[in-house]
Amino acid sequence: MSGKGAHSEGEVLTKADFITDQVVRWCPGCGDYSILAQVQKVLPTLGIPKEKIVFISGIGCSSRFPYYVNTYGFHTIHGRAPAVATGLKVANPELCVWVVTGDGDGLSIGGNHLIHVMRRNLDINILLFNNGVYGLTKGQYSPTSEFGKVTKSSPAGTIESPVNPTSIAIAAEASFVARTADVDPRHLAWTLEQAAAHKGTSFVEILQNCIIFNDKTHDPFLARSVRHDRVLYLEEGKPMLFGSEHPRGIATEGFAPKIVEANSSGMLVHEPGLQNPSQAYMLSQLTYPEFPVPLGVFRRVARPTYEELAHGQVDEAIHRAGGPGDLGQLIKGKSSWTVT
Amino acid sequence: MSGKGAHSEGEVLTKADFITDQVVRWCPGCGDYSILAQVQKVLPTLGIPKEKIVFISGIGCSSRFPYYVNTYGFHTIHGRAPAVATGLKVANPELCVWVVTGDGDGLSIGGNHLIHVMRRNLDINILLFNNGVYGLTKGQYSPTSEFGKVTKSSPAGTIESPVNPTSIAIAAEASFVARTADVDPRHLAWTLEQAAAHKGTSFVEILQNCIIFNDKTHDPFLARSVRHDRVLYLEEGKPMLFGSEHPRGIATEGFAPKIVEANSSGMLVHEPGLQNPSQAYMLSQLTYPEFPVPLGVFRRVARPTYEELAHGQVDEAIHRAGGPGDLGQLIKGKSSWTVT
Amino acid sequence: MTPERAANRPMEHPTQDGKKLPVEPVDRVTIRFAGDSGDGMQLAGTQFTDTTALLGNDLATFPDYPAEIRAPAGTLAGVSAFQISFSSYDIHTPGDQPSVLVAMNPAALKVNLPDLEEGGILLVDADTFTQGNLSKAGYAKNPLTDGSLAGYRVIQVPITRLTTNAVTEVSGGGSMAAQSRNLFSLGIMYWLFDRDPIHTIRWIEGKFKNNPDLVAVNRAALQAGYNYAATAEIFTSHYSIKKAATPPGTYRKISGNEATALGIITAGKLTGLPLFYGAYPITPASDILHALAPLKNYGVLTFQAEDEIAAITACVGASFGGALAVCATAGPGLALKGEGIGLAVMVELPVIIAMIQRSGPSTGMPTKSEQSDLLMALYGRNGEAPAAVVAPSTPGDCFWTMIEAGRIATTYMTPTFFLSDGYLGNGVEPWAIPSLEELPDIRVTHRSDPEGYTPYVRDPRTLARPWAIPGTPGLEHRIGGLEKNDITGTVSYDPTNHQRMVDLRAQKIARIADSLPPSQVDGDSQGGDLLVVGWGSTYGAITSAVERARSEGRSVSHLHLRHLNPLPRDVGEILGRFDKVLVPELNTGQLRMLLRANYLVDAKGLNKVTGRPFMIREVYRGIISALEGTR
Amino acid sequence: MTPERAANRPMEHPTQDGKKLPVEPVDRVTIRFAGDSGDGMQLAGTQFTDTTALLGNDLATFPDYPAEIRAPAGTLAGVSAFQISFSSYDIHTPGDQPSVLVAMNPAALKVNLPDLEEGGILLVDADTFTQGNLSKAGYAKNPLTDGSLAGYRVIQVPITRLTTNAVTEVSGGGSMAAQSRNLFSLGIMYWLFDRDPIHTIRWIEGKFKNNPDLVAVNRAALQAGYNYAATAEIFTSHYSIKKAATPPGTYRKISGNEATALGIITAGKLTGLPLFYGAYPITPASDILHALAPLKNYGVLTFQAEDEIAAITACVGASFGGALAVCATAGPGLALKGEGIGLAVMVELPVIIAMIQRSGPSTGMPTKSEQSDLLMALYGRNGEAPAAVVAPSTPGDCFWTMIEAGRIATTYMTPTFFLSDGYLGNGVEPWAIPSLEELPDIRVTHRSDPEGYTPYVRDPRTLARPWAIPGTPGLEHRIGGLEKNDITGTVSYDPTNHQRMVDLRAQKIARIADSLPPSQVDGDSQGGDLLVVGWGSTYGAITSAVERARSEGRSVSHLHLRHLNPLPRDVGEILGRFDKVLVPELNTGQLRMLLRANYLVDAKGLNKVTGRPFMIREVYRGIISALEGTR
Ligand SMILES: Cc1ncc(C[n+]2csc(CCOP(=O)(O)OP(=O)(O)O)c2C)c(N)n1
Ligand SMILES: Cc1ncc(C[n+]2csc(CCOP(=O)(O)OP(=O)(O)O)c2C)c(N)n1
Ligand code: SF4
Ligand code: SF4
Ligand SMILES: [Mg+2]
Ligand SMILES: [Mg+2]
Repeated sequence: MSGKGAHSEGEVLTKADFITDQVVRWCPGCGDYSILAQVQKVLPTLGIPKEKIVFISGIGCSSRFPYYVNTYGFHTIHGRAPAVATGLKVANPELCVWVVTGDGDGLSIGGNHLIHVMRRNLDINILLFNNGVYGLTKGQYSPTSEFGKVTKSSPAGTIESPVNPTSIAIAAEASFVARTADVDPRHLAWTLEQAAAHKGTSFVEILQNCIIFNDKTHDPFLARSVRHDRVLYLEEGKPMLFGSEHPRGIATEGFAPKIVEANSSGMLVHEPGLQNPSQAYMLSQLTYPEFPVPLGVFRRVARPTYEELAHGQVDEAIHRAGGPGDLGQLIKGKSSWTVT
Repeated sequence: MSGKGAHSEGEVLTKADFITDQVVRWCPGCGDYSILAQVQKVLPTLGIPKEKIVFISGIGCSSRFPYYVNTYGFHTIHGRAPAVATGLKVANPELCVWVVTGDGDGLSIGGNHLIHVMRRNLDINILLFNNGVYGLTKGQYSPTSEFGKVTKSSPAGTIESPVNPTSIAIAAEASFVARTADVDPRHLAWTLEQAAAHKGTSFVEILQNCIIFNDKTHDPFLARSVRHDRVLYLEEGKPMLFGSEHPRGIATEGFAPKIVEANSSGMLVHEPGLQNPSQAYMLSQLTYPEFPVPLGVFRRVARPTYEELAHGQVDEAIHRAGGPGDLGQLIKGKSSWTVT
Repeated sequence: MTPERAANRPMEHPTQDGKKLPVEPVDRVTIRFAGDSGDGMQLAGTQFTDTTALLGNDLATFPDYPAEIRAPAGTLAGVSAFQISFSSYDIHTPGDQPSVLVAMNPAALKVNLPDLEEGGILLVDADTFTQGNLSKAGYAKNPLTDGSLAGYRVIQVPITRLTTNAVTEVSGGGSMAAQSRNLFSLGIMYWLFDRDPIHTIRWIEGKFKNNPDLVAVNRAALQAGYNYAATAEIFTSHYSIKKAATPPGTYRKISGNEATALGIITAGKLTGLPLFYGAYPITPASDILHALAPLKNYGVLTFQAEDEIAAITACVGASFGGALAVCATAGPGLALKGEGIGLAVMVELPVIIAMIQRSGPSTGMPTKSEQSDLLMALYGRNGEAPAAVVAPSTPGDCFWTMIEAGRIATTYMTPTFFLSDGYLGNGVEPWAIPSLEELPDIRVTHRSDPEGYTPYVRDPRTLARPWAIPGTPGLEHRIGGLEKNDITGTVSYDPTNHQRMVDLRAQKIARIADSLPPSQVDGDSQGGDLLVVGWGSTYGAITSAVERARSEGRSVSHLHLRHLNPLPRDVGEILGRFDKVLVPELNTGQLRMLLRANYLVDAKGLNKVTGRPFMIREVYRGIISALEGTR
Repeated sequence: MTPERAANRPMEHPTQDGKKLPVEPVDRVTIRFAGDSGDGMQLAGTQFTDTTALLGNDLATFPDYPAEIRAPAGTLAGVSAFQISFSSYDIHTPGDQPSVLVAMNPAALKVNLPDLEEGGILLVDADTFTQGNLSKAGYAKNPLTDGSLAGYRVIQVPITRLTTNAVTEVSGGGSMAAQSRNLFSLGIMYWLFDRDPIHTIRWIEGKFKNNPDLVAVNRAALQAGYNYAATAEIFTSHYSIKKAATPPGTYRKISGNEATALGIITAGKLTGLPLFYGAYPITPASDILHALAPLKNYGVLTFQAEDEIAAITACVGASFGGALAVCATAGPGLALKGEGIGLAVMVELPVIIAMIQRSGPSTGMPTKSEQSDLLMALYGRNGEAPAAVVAPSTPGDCFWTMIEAGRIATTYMTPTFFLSDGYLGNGVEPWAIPSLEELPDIRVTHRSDPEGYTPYVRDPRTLARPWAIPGTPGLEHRIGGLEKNDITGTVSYDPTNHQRMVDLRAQKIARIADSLPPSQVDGDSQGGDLLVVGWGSTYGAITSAVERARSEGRSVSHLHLRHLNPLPRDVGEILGRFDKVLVPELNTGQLRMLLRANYLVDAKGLNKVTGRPFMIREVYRGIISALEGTR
C-alpha cells in the first residue's frame, strides 16, 4: 500500500502517479468516479510533490476517496475529518491537505467541526460530495434531502427543511465558497484548481449523483438537456447571465434577487471578492425552480490562516524571548530553594 | 424542590410564582440576573399554566437558569440542550419549551444541535446568552470572542474569526431570529414576548455582560451613553433609523449596506417577514464600529413545526388505516403458519 | 451430498411433467447461496427461507454481506452470501458448513468453497466462468476443468443462458435476464428440496404488481429453473425434509432486528407509554429504524437525529417528557453516547439503548458480528454510573428481551442496555407468535399526586424515584447532571450525600436481581464436570455443542445469561457446583472477566474474534479440551 | 492546639518590637484558611505555602473550591478553603484534620469547624458575626457567644475593622480593605508560625507594580496582621517548625497540574517531536491549557477545540503528522472521546490522554475529586481496543509519569492514558528539580526509508508499526478505522486476519510490561499479613497509614501501581506472597475488580466516594480491620 519509490520537488507528475493499487469500490455509475478522475487530473498540475499531499475523510461512500489517491491518506471516523485535518495542518503547515466528506458526514454528524474549521480558516480544501442521501448506510435521508423526500427512514416523506451547504459555509465565514457538479467535469476541474489556489479554507460543494439511492436528484437542473437554462455559471467580473436560447440575468429588488431579461439595467455583476458577504449569501439562496442554480465561486476573500497565525505567535514569542525557551529554566520555575 | 401546590389553566400567575426557593448563584453584577428577572416577568403574561412550561439548559453559568424558574426544568449536559428539548417537544408537543444556552454551550460544543433544531423548526424558544467568554470554567475565549482577545487560553490573543450567532441562525433557516441585551430590560422583555408568540424555533441572542471574565465587552455600543448612537433598533415596517442627535439610516449599495443621512432616498424599511433571507442576513452582518448593531427581530417567517408535522404523519397514518394499528396483527406479521 | 442423518429408503415422487424421481427424506440441510452483491443472493435466500418456514421445518439463517460499500462486480470483495439450515428437528444455528453451495460466479466459488462439506453439492453458473471473471476472482486455471472440484458433486448449469432464453420468451428480449438469474437458481433449489415455488410466485406478483412485464420475467426465470431441475436429470433424486416436531402454535419467520422492532412497539403498548424512537443510522442497527418508521399508525414517533449524541439526549428529553424512549446503535455510536447515558443515570430516567454489536475496534468491520461491547455498556461513561444490561439469545428472543428491557427501565427508572449483535439482528428463525395475553403486565403510571412528592423520594422496594412529567400540575421540579441531594433532588456537594447517592444508584441496579426468576441450567442443574456459561448470540452454537457432548455421555451443562447487570443472585452458587467453567465469547473474554472478579472462579475462555459466529464444532472442541484439561 | 509531637521546651524569640515571646518548636502543623469565595483564601493559602516551601519544610496542600459557579457572599455554598500541612519531617498528605482554622465569616466556620482538631486554634473575624451573616450561614445563635466553641482555643480578632484602619492610613480611605482582609489573617499566621512576611511583600510589589496604591494597601494589611499578632498578646507563644531533613538538591513547589504541563513540554523535548496540545476547557483540567498556552517560546502549539471530540481527533491528526499529541480532560470529556481514541487504537498512532478525574457520574461535582474513571479509560470504547494506562501518585510525580506516558505512547505507537485527579492536580508539594541529564532518553525518529516499508510491518520487539509521516517521499500510504490487513495495512474483512490483528493489538500492549522495572513493595517485600495495593492520588494517605501501622509492629506492606495497563508482570506473584490484600480506592472498586479477575485473589476494597481524598486514619482503620478480619 505504500507509495512506489520516492518523489521529490520538481519532478513532473502525471495522473497515473495519483492512482493507487486499490480497486475502486463505488457502484458502477456513481458520480464519485468523475470526481476522483478530476482530482487525479488536477493534482499533478499543482506543482506539489505527492508526499506533501494528504487526503482526510470521514465515513461514507464519498469518504472512501483517500484509498484511491496515491498520496498520504486517512479515512477517519464519521464527521470528524475537519478536526483531524486541523491537527494535521497545525502540526505540519507545509502539507497540502484535502478533506473529503459527504452531506451526512459533513453536515449531519460533522456539521459543527465543519463550521469551526471554516471560521478558523485553516488552509485546507474541503470537498463535500452532496448526493442528498446517506449512501453507505443504504439510503436514509440526509440534511440536504429535499423536504418531503421518501426514503427508508422517511417512508411518509421528510419533515425537515434541508441545510444549504453554501449558505452555511458563508455564514461560517469560509474565505472560499464554491459549488460544482460531478456531471460537469470541466467545471469541476476548474473549481478544484481555484480551491487549491486559494489560501485559507476552500469549501467546495460538489453536486453528486448516487445512482442507487437517490438517482437523478440533481437532474432537474443538471441534466445536460436543461443545464444551460437552469444553471447560473458564476464568473468573476461578469454579469450574472444564464439561459442559452433565452438569456436572462439576476438583478436585485431591495435585498431580494429577481430574474430579468439579459442586459436589463440593474443586472448584477459577480464579485466573489466583496468583503461584505451579503451578495454571496443571496447567491447561495438561489434554488431551482424559482431561480437557476449557481455553479462557480461564490466567495473568495483573503484572510490570514489559522496555522500561520498560530506559528506566527510561536515565532514571535521565541523572537521576543531572544531564542527558544530553556527547558532547564522552565523546570526550575521562578522560585526554588536548595538543600545541601 | 417541587412546585408548591397545583396550578391549573386559567389561574392568574405573577412573577412570584416563577421564583424558586434556590438561592441564585451568579456573581453579583452578572447580566444573567437581568435576564432572569425579565423572563420571570414575561412568563406570567403568556397565559400558560406553569406546569406546562419547561426550561432546558446545557452547562455554563447561563445554564444554571432553570434552577431559578419555578416551572419544570432540566439542567442537562454541555451543548445538548437543543437535542434534549427536541425529544421532549416531540414527545409532548403541548409543552412550552425554553432552551437556555451560552455562547460556549450553544456555539462551541453544541453548534451542530443548534443548527439542526432550527432548520427542523421545533416550536421552542432558544435564549443564547452571549457574553463572549466561557464564564463557568473561569475565562477562556469562546466562539464569539473577538479576534485577538486575550484570555487565559489565548494569552497572545485569539486567532479565530468569531461566529456571528444571528448569521448562523439565519443560515440554519431559523424561522425567528432576534437579538436583545441584558442592559435593556424593556427591549429584552419585548423580545421575549415576540419569541414566545412565534410558532416555530425562536432564536434569541441576548448580549450579556460577564462582569468577572469579560466585563464591558458589549459596552462600546451598549453603554447607556452611546447606545442611542450605536444601536439600530429594528422595528417592523419602519425605516432603519438610528442616532438620536444625528439620525442616520441604513441603505443599500448593490448588496452591501451603507449608512446614509436620515430620510435619504433608498433607506431600507425593516421587513422581518420577507421570505428571502438576504436582507435579514445583511442586517446580521452589521457590526460595530463600521455600523450600528441591530437589536430586535431580524427574521420572522411562518413554517410548519417539526412536531406538528411528525404528529400529523402519525394521525394521518392512523386515519388512513382506519384506526390505530392492531398489535396482535403486527406481531403475527404477514405470513404465518400453524402447527397443531 | 451428505445430509445429516440421511435416511436410507428413497421414495417415489411425481415431478411436474409426470416423470417420477426418487425422493430421499433427510433430516437437515444447509444451503448457501453465494454470488455477487448485485446477484440478488439475499433475495433468493430470503425466499427460500419464507417457503421453508411455511412448510414447517425448523430453520436458521445467516446472511453474510460484503463490506457496506459496493465492490466491483465479479471481485472477491463483492461476494454476498446467504446461508440457511433447515430441518425436521429443533436446530439452533444456521449450520457449521453448507451441504449445498450455489455459486453464481467464480468469485463466489473461491470465497465459499472452503466451507462446503466434503462431498457436498456444488451448483455453479457455468456461463460465468469466463477468462475475465476467473482472473477477477484470482483463479489462474478454471476450477471447473482443472480437477480441483473432484471432492464435490458439481452441477454445472448454464444459468445465464437458460435464464436469458426463458426471459426472452416472455418479454421479447433478454435484457432483464441478469436480474433474475437468482430466481432460476432458486427454482432449482425448490425442486431439489421438494418445495412448491408458489409462495415465491405470489411474492413476485405482489412486488411487481404495477409492472406485468417484470412479473412475467421473474416468474419465467423461477419456473424455468424448477423445470430444468425436474427434467434435465442433473440430479438423480431429490430430497424432502419433514416438518419439525414443533410445539403446537402459530409461527412466523422473524429476524432479530424485526423482533427487536416488534419488541419496542410492544414494550410501548405494554407500558402504556407514548413511544419515542430516536436514532442515527448505522450498520447493523439501521434496519430497526427502517422497521419502525413506517409503523406510524401504531403511534410510534421516529426521530432521525443528526448524530448519536442527539439521539440519546433526545431520548433523555422524551423520557423526561414521559415517553418510553428507545435508541439503537452499534459500537461507534455507543462510543459517542456515554455522556448522555451518564446523564440518564444521574437523573434516573428510563431509556433503552439497543446495541447491535459489530466488529470493532473503531470502524472495524461494520457488516461483521462480535460481542465486544459488553464492557463498554457497563463502564463506558464517567464516574460510578451503573446501568442495567440484558442480552437476547436468539432472533425471536429479541422480542422478549426487549420487553424485559422495557420492564427494567421503567420499573427501576434506569437506562437499560439491550445487547444484540449483527448475527442475531440479521439472522432468521421460526418464532412462536405469542398471544397478547401471554405478554407481561408492565403498565406504568406517572406520578400525579403532589402530596409528599419530591423528585428523589424513592420507592422502598425498587429504590426508583417517581416519574413526574412536565404538564403535571403541582409537581414542577428541576433536575440535572450535578449530584443530587438525596430525596429533595436539589444540587448537593455534600460529601456524605454523594456517598449515599453513589450507593443508592448501585443498590437500585442490584435490586433488579430481586425481580429475576431462578437461572435455568440446561443439563445437570445439580452440578457436574463442566458448566458452559454464555450470553447473547452464542446461544445456538453452545446449545448444540452441549447437546452433542451430552449425547456422548459427558457431564456438561449450559447456563445462558440474559441478565448481565445485575447478574442473577444464584449465578455464584451455580458456578460453584461445577468443577470447571468455560465461557465461550466472541470477544477476548469480557463476561469471563466479570465472572472471575465477582465469584473468584477460574473460568476459562473460549474466544474467537473473527467477525463470524461460533461453529458448533468449535464450541464442541472447546468443551472437550476443557473437560480434558488440556487448555 | 495540639501539634503532632509538640516539643516541651518553650524557647525565647524576639518579636519585631523587641518583646520576647516563647517559640515552641513543633514538628507538624495543619492550617486551613476558610472564607467566602471572594475572600481570597486560595491566595492566602498559596502565599503561606510559598513562604513555607522556601523555609524548607516538607508540605502538602489541599485547595477545596466551592462549586464552579460563584455563590452569594456569606452562604455555605460559597465557602472556599485551602489547607496546608507542613512539617519538619517527610509528610505525604495535607493532613487529616487542621490544627488551626482561620474562619473569615460564620459560613466558613460552620462548614469547616467539624474538621478542626479538638483543642485546635480557631481564628475568626469577629466583625463578620453579624445577624445577617449568621442567618445566611444557618446559625440560630452566635457561636462566638453561645459556648459551643468551648473545645477550641478561640482567637476572636476584629479583622475587618483592623484591616480598614490599616488600609485607611496608607490610602486615605478604607474602600480597599475588603480585598485585603486575607492578608491581615495571613500576617497573623506568619507571626504565629514564625515566618518572615518578606516573600509575600515581594510578591505584592511584583503583582501590583503598576499600581503603587495597591502595593501600599496590601502591604499595610499584611504588616498590620503580623504586628497585631506580635503585640496584642492574643497568643501566648508562637511556633517554629524546623526544616525537613530533605535529601540535598534544589527544590521548588509544584502542583500536579503544573507538573503535568511541565511533563508534557518535557516529553516533547525528550522525544524530539513537535508538541501539539489540543483541548477543550473543563474543570479540573483547564489549568493545564492555561499553563501551556503562554509557553509559546517552547514551541508548543495549543489548540482550543470546539469540543472534546475535536480535541482528540485533532490530536490524532497531529499524531498522523508526526507530532507528540496530548490532550487533557475530565470525565464528561472522556465520555465523548471514546470513538476518537478507538480510531487511534486502530491506526496505532500515539496520543496521550491526560485525565484529571473528578466526581461523577455525569456532571457530578466538578470541583471534587475521585478515581472513578479507570474502567472508562480501559473499556470506554467499542470493540477490543486496548490502550496503555499510567497514573501518577503525587503532584511532583505527575511530571515523571507524564514522561513515562510519552515513552510508552511513542515506543509502542498507542494511545496512552494518564490518570490524575483534581486532588493531585490542585495539590502542591515541594519537588526535587531534576537536572536535564537525569531525564530518560526517549528520542523518536520517524521512518524515512522506503525500503521494506509497509504501514503495518512491526518492530519485532515492541510490535509497534512504523511512524511514517506525510511529507516523507516514498512512504505515501493510506490508513483508517476499518480493520487493517496485517503488514500491508490495506482494508481487510478476512476473518483470520481480524483475529490476528485483535491479538496483535493486545500483545503489543501486553509487551509494554517487558519494559517495566520490578515493582517496589514498601514494607516487607518478601510477604506478610497484608498488602495494601493502591494507585494514583491515594499514595500519600496509604503511605502514611502503612507507616503508622508498621510503626506499631504490624505486618503491612504497600504496593502502589503506576502502570495499570498492562499491569507489571510481577504483580500476581507479589499478591501471592501476602495473606490478605486490601485495595483502597476513591471509587467503588475498579482496580480491585481487575486484580480479582486477573489473579483470582480475594482482594478486599476500602472504598470512599465522597469527592474528598482519604484521610490517613481512614486507611489506617481499614488496615486494622483487614488485619483483624472484621471487614
Ligand atoms: C459514529 C457513526 N455513526 C454512524 C455511522 C454510519 N454511517 C456511515 S456513513 C453514514 C452516512 C454517510 O452519508 P454521507 O456522508 O452523505 O456519505 P455518502 O455515503 O452519501 O457518500 C453513516 C450514517 C458511522 N460509521 N459512525
Ligand atoms: C463535556 C463537557 N466539556 C466541558 C465542560 C466544561 N464546561 C462547562 S461550561 C463550559 C463553557 C461555558 O461557556 P458558555 O456556554 O459561554 O456559558 P457561560 O458560563 O459563559 O454562561 C465548559 C467548557 C463540561 N461541563 N462538559
Ligand atoms: S451507494 Fe450511491 S453514493 Fe454510494 S457508491 Fe453507490 S452510487 Fe455512489
Ligand atoms: S462568571 Fe461571568 S457569566 Fe458567570 S456568573 Fe459570574 S459574571 Fe455571570
Ligand atoms: Mg451522501
Ligand atoms: Mg459564555
